Amino acid sequence: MTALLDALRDQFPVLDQTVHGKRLVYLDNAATVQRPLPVLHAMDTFYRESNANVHRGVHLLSQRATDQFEAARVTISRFINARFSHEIIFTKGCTEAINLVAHSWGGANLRPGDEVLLSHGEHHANIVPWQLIAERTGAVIRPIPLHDSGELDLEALRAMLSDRVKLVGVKHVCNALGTIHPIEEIVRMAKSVGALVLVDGAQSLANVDVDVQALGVDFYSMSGHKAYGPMGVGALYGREELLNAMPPYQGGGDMIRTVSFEKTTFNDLPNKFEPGTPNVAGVIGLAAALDWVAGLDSASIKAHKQSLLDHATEELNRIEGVKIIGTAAQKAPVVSFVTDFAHPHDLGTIFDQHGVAIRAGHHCCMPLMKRFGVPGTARASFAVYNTNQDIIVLIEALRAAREIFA
Amino acid sequence: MTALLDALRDQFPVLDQTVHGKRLVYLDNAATVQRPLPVLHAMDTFYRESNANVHRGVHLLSQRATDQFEAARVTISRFINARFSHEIIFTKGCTEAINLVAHSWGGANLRPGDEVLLSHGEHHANIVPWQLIAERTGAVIRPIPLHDSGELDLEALRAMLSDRVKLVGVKHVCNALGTIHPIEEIVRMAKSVGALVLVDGAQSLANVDVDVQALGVDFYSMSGHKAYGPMGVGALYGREELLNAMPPYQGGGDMIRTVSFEKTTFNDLPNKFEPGTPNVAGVIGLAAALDWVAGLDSASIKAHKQSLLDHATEELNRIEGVKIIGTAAQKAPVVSFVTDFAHPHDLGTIFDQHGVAIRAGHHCCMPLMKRFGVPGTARASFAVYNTNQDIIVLIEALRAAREIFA
Amino acid sequence: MNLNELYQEVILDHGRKPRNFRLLPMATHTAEGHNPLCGDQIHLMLSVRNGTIEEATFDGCGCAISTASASLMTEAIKGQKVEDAEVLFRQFQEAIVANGDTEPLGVLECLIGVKEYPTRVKCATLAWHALRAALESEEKSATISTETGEVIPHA
Amino acid sequence: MNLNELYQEVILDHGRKPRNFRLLPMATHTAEGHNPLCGDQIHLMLSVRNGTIEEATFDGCGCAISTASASLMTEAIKGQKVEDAEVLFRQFQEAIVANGDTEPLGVLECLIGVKEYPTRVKCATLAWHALRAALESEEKSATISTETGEVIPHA
Ligand SMILES: Cc1ncc(COP(=O)(O)O)c(C=O)c1O
Ligand SMILES: Cc1ncc(COP(=O)(O)O)c(C=O)c1O
Repeated sequence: MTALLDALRDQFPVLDQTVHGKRLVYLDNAATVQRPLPVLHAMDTFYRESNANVHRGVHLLSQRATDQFEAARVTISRFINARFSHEIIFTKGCTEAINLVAHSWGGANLRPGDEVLLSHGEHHANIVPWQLIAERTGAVIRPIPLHDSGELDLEALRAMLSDRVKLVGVKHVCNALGTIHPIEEIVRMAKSVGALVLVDGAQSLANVDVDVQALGVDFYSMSGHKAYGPMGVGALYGREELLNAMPPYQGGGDMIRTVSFEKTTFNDLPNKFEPGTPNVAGVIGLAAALDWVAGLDSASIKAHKQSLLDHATEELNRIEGVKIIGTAAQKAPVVSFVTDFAHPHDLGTIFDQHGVAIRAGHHCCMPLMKRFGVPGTARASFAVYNTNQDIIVLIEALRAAREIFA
Repeated sequence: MTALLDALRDQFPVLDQTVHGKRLVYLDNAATVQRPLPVLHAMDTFYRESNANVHRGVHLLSQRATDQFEAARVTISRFINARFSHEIIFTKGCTEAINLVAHSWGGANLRPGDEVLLSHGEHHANIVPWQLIAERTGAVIRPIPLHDSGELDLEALRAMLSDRVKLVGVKHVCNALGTIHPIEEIVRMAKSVGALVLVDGAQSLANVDVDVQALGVDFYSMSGHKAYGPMGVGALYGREELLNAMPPYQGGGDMIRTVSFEKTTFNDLPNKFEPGTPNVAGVIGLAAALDWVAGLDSASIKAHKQSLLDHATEELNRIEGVKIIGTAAQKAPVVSFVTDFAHPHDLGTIFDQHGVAIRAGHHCCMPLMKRFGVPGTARASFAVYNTNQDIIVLIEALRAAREIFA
Repeated sequence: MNLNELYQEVILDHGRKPRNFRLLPMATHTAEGHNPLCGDQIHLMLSVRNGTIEEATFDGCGCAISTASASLMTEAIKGQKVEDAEVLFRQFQEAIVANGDTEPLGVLECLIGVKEYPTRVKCATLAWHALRAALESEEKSATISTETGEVIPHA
Repeated sequence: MNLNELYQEVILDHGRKPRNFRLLPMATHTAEGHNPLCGDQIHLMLSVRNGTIEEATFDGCGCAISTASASLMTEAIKGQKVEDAEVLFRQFQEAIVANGDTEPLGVLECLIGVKEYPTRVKCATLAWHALRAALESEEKSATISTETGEVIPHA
């Protein structure tokens, strides 16, 4: 494992630096993960060799760009086992993907009194778009309670289901606590009342296997930069029939069939939802990232991440005054904690001086923080390139903070 | 000039290649312009040294990323002389910037019977979003006629103005014909009836000086990849008072002040309109591109581009059966033409075999094509790195096409 | 392959002077074909009786390749049984995407050279997709797009 | 600068046991301060009479820096004239962004070390922005945000 890990870390030049005179220990992977060299190369090569606008050109560069762009769509559709590549809509990120669904599907289908159920732990990206559309349509948003472990209260969900419920939204992997939610079961329950299921998969591609057909989800939103890919690119998976029936979201070039001031007709999938010049380099970078992930030995990577999580959990539990928030049985390698001696923000500053990059705050999950009665947490989140040594430094930094405050 | 040009071309590795065994002559700059090395380096360096999510981190990388991101906002606001940097909203492109205005401003302000006037020559990106919002609000969209030269019929515009008109939308530089529209005059006329003016500046940053305060525009949309910057990033300029009064567009992280299932409050500018993880590397690349443009000797670059336009116009006018569409007095370096011997699409293929990349088709301006009674045009568009030799090859290719067809 | 092989005399001829380029008021089946990326459009009209395509005409506007393709196609299918036209559609479709050799297609063979020009394959197949749309559609008219080849029956 | 200089004893003390940390039912001016990026919130309450700040209290939740800053600030302004508090606001604000030396600020000086920690400056200034908002607002209450420092009077 060590040799493998060393080779892996070599792919991430950003890790090879010191901050405040200390070795960088990057544990902010749930905010954004670093990109390996093949991703940087793929984008750079595109700009140096094939850069052109897609879809509309008869010249070679444009054809090359279009071919690479559409090949990336196929890569992503295979990675999550979508039925058709045109079920993948490229967006600028996970947030936009959810806004697309809320606006287009929600705007066309929600009626006054209809209900959208969202887990109490959702990221603001899967709450606010629904609040905006609820205001317009008169639909009602209801939070699905969580257990103290951070797991979804499935009994409560069952009790909330009725034929007023039109959509259930839940994240696959919780960015704040790490909880992996039982999507298949949630889908089964939602289907029993005919509700659609949108899964916020922002944290998924780097952490769990995703098979949208096996999961049975209707919509699945993704983020490139959380999956070893570049910033500024994400994707929405939607079932073909649903996407076909939905009105366009944004208007512009490429998403139309014909435009006139009298009447405009729209293009087919996926173009209908992709107006304007897409982030071609970004999409190519994302495909390179997924190819890179697919090339790793998935079993040993999983074991490695689990051992990091176990190690960190154990060490944190040892320190007096530290409380881990989120103790689900199924977790991604994320530990969120509070202490009785320091505010998470102060911990963040002290850790930073030790070279340790963590996140402190509400992690864009204010309702979740409120649910656990904390203003925020300190969160360490791990990626393939993290090591046990990283955890040792984290714990040292935490002990140093305790020295200062306690 | 030649030495200057050679040095300039060295900054664009993509130009140094052959296609179909011929030197690449890239004349598809209005679709997307190539990126100089400093832009590629800026993005690559970000990913290798500072990559982190912005705004929410207490650690050094996040602070560095945030500083660079906000510095880029200042660069862009200075480039177009905005009053405040928070009047710049980053988007994924020009198309999204216009959608933001149509949806947020239009959705909140347009009433049944209100009018939005758009030039007959607008890009689909500045037509379709308005059609979508018109359908929802009952507003009416009316095309402003064009003269045969491609210039806006200002008399006709004057006659159309009334207090029903709430917004006038026009592009600064026409991507299809090259026409530079007299924005100051249009703004004066629109203001006389209290209408706002949205200028589609997709083609501007690379081609004309932009001073949003001097122009007096209310909204100005921009595209990174048409200004020597990367794909997947663009910006909207909006006057502070207007942006402050507008409701949010997309919902998500960073655009909120507080979120709860009962009530969500929104953040201040610019964050209110920037939910989710932005394209940090892209924004940094765009700033690098504008710095690069600002570092060029603008007078000699202007003269060079004008001479390319004059040269191409003259040569094309010499060939029998060729007709240039778009003969405005003020033009960016774009020539659009049709022939009586070959369809634009066929010209595109033949040119490509000569190494010449042009665009053939409707250029996302179907109503404009219809106005000129053509199904599409062949369009050659020039950037700083093009040369007279490029035009000679273009003309040779056109003569070859004539051989085949005539 | 050089340009002369793409723009063979027969293509140039049909591009310049398309056959069956007229309206067919008595059409029993029609379809619109659009290439949204370049704006090419063709309107295909068929008169089918007792399983035979008695007349096939088109109008619209497009490049030399799409015009020649529509012109040659209408010539080829006129007088044919619907099933035979469907077979021809499939053969043509296969030939234009295949790497190796396929069934010989007679005069239509000249269109197959376009496969060396990936950006132009859609021009050559536009009329053919319209043919399939017109024949398959339950309705009297249909619209197809080169982007998916999917049939959208008119409301 | 090392961490001990940031987390001086006086900051730790005021962070742990904030002074004037209570509701002020008789408040004449109040303001909410939010740091939307980390979720820190303080609620500042003033009782102003005849141009003098007779009482200043706060509640809410935040880190050691923002809590200590609010605690120290309320101590510093209690009993001061409104104009003097405004001068203090400006001096503090200048000191915390300045590169060189500025006016000595007495006990408040301990907060100025935070300028070496750019991500934390907003924590130290949150209470102060709330002070300005409370004093400037025509209304009885206002909300400010660290992102722009702009005052949003309540509807
Ligand atoms: C005039 C004009 N407006 C809008 C756009 C759309 O810009 P983008 O595709 O970068 O969103 C373009 C580019 O295609 C354009 O030329
Ligand atoms: C669970 C979850 N959902 C949504 C998002 C938003 O993703 P993005 O910022 O890439 O749009 C994030 C990332 O912050 C996340 O962790």
